Amino acid sequence: MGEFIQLVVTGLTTGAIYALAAIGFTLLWQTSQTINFAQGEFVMLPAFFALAAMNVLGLPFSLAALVAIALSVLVLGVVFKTVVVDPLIRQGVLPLVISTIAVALLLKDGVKEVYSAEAQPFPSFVPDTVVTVLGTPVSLSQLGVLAVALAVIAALQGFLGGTRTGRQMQATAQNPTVARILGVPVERMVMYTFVINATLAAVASLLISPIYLAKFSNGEHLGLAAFVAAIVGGFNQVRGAIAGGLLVGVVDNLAAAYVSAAYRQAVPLALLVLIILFRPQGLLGRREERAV
Amino acid sequence: MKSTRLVTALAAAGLVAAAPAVAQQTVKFPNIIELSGAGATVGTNWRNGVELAVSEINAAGGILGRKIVTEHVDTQSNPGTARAAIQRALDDNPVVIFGPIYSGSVKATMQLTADAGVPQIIGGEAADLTAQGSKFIFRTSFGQNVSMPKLANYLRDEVKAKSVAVIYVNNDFGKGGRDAIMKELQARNIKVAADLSTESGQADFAADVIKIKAANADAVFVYLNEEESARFLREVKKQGVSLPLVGETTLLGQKVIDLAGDAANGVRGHVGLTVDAPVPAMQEFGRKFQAKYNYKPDHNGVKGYIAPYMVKAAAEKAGKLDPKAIASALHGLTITPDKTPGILIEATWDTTGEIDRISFLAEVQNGKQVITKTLPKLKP
Amino acid sequence: MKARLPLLALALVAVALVVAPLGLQRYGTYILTLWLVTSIAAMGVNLIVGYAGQETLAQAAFLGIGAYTTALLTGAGVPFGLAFLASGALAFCVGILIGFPALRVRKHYLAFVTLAFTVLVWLVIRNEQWLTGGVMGMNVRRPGLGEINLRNHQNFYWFVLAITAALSFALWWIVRSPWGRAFTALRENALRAESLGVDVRLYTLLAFAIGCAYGGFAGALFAPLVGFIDPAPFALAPSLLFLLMVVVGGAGSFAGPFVGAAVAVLLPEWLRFAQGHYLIIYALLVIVMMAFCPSGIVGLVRRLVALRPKPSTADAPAAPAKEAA
Amino acid sequence: MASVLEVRNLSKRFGGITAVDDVSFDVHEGEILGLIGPNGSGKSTLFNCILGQLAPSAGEVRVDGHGVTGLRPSELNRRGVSRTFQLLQVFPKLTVRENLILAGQEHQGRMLARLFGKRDAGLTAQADRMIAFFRLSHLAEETAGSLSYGQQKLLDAAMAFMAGPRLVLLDEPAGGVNLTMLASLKERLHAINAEENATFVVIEHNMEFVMSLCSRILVLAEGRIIAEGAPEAVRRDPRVIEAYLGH
Repeated sequence: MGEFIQLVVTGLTTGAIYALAAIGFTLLWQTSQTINFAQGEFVMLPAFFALAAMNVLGLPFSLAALVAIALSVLVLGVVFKTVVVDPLIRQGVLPLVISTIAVALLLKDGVKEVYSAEAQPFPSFVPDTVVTVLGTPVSLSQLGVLAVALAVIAALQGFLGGTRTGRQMQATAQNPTVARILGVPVERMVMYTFVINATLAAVASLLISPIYLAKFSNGEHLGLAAFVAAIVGGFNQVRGAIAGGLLVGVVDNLAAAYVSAAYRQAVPLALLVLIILFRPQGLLGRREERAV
Repeated sequence: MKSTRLVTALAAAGLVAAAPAVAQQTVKFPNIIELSGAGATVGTNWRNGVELAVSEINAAGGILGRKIVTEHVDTQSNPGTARAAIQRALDDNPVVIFGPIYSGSVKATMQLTADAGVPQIIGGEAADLTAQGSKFIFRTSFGQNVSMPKLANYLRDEVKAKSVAVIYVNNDFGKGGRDAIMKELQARNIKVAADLSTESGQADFAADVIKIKAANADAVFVYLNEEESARFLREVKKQGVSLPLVGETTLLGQKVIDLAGDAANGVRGHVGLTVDAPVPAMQEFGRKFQAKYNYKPDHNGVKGYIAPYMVKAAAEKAGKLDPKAIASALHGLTITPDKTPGILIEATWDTTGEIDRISFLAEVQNGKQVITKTLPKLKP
Repeated sequence: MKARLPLLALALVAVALVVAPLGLQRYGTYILTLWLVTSIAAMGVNLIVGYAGQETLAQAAFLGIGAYTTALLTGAGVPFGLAFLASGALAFCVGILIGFPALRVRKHYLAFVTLAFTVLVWLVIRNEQWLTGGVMGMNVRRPGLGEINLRNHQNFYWFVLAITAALSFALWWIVRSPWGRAFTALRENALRAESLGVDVRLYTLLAFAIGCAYGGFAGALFAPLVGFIDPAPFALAPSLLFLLMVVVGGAGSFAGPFVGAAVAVLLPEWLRFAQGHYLIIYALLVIVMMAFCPSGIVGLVRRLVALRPKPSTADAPAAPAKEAA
Repeated sequence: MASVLEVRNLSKRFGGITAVDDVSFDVHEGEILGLIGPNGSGKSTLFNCILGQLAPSAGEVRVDGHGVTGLRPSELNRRGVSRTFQLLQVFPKLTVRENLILAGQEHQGRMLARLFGKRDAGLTAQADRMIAFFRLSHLAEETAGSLSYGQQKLLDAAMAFMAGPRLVLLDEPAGGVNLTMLASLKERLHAINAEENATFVVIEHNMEFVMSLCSRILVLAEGRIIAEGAPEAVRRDPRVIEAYLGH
């Protein structure tokens, strides 16, 4: 039983990070019909911004983390939207999908060529101290990751539900045309979602890199996890993405322990296929009725 | 009269050999290795080792008067790409081919070099590579068929483990090692308490460590690639596991120590090659490598370094730079550091291309690999 | 004149392809053969993406299904011809099986399902060592063809060339048939097509399954070409590259997959100096191309040709179904 | 007079909103029925329910006496019900002739015959007849996307009539079409009704167009039929005037 609880807790920790990536994924989809295949790379990159800031500029980690978030907002938010998404939005979804796949390739190989092909150690906010809670050893860093991720999610939920801008963003996400008629500055709201996505990705990056080590290929796994989390939870709901992220994290851990380590990756994907077959709107998603 | 004859002879030689004469100043060694993908660390070490040795050999006049030119080709850690690259290299009728290091890539390519009759000096350690009857495969390090028995002895005699949890990476390297160690553990009546497969490139080892804790073994045998080893060790520390962690060469390598930090302390096991070995030539190599590339080489750096020296010794024994002659010269050859200093440690190749030399038991203490014991050659 | 010019060009290309290996060594021929095999798989992607307007992220998985089917069958003594057909047929059936549920629901769900499928196939190939050799891979022997020795690289090239020609003709036949018209219709406007009696679900499924079968056929040739197969070339990343190469070449045009495969297979050979930067350049190219010329290189060339003053504009923005490059 | 289409107690609800509320009516062979009503009165939803594009919440649809409720649009089309769309719906990259051939091809032969069999089977001739009938012959080789808006509307209508349907549902055929083109469209629709005894239902906002085209008119408001009758009678019906002015 102790083993089970521990598996669930560690699953929630990684799941919370998946959720950060998955939320951004659904936000982009809702506001701009962007299926971002580079989402994993968006989580991979900010760690290297931080590393560069530390190693090249000689900044301390806390400052470097801020630099990483700022650069992410600029590059993965503003630049990504204006340079990649905006020119393509009229061409339909497929060219945009292709383009984000190319962006993923670009970021991955860019980091590999410019920084390093090898994994880099990455500092952690909280030290790796082990404390014993109720007889189970728990690492402080793990609790720290969980706390930060949940705090960021709570802050985001508070922002979306509790502020005027947040509600305008939600209106934009639900129906841009109606939002525009109601006087919501839709363009600005769309830009905000890209900025929020970049920020969430940067936070996820800073949280996950001490565990994963910073490496150019980290995005492959993270992207897949965020993708599965978003669809399983419900493509059109932020809380769906949160639930999906936590669920995927826990399911992945339990699968590794109790199903088969060799097929652990298969379990979340099987979940994805089942959801598509039997509940295409996702666990918490709203049903969308459309002609054909 | 005498001088005319000399002139005619020179002219004749010139006529026959004028064009190839320029080419004969150099000899090309294609080096087909893992420079990107999962094997990037491994391949980069090997490449730097090769480059260092080649620059030394060239500075000393080359092999049989010919300077070496190396061409590094990336296999992307992919056997199919490796096969194509070797095919391409063979089109130029090379004297020898270096690489690949990943056993899967070696397996995919060894038939090609065997058909072409070109010696292939590999970094692969899978047990069965030398058992396929190729006369042109030569190892630079122990195969798992040699290292795993040594490691199993270590587990039995030094760690005194009655049961062992095995965690391995599910690729050609890890799977081969896992199969080899299983056989050896069984032969020594050591119980396998857990047998955990992990992904190549796996980032999250939380579930695996939890399972290991639950397995209640006396020791853990860790057979993962560098980065995965580091992630695993960090997770072990995070979860407060205090079992003996035992590994083979990779786990005690510098890259793992760099990446895992504190978490690597206390890790121990068998090491085939290391620059921390109590052998002056080896330590000297480590210093030269560090000076040139600014990091400490791992065993793959050593493997790459000795490869050109193997060819040099064999070619000098054969008296010519000819692929078949080099291959047959290497069979049964013992290369000693006093004649060929670049070989670093005396080594012998048998007729299957298997290597024999001394090896070491080691432990990581305070972020450094420390040799605790030297194991003799199998056939001294 | 109008009809004769493409025919003449086609004949020239055919002759060039037939004589190409005469000047090449083993490796050059290998790369050329790899290009043909890649083109076959890319033709399948083009049918799915370019003609029928669906998204597939699974072509490498179908390549794998074909490769392992052929490797296992020929290994068990089945003649290559039979193994080849079985590879395509199996890929077709699997395509139906995964396409059917995916196409019941919304459009992008085919992309999601194929993505999951690719990873699952890769896992099976890797883990079921008793069948596939797992991560250790398996060696594949080249088939014999009566008197002809296909171990010879040139003979094998011509063999693959003949199959490529046959498969190209088959695809050309399909896209010019009423099926092809229906595929184009459901890409352009599925709602309208459905209201005109076009069974959108059935046609989409057929386009997808035929495209998958091309992946299977390509795999059947890939295995004996490389001579060794392991899970790596059938993972998710190569599947994504298949999608990219078709779009770069020109989705929805007949020549597109050949051009795209050339960019993906031949160009890296010529750009060896660029080595690691190749993929970066490629990715940038794709992003720029999507923004300014979503019809790919073929579309770009056609646009450049159309810029030349011409007496007739009849065939300028030709419909895909009319093209026969 | 035989009924081509029978709609019985059809309802469609979206969440809490009832878009179509217990609607029943018949369409008789050879008639041109107009369907009018203010914006949001449920006309298009009704069309989509009849045509299988939306699943009705309740009720039944019969064509020539056979129940077709729940059939998909393509199946319904192959049973002789075709339609046009409110917003322009042609295949812009296909030529005019190809658009028409496409509209006819699924109505003949089997699936495999469409791949392996004879390519034409009279389709081209039929397409050219439709092209000529809608006076588009000079544009037969042009891509549909290069036509003017009005010409595309004609093509859209031609496609709906291509396979000799039992019933055609036209959704705002006059919308956005200029006056000359409108006259020509009306004239052609009358002609096809007279010559082929074609039956159709027209949704239209252009009152003049609908009044002069149709023989009978249904008025829909808030999802219900509030009036039915000959054009002149409907025009004077106070309930109709109230429904239009009251909103």
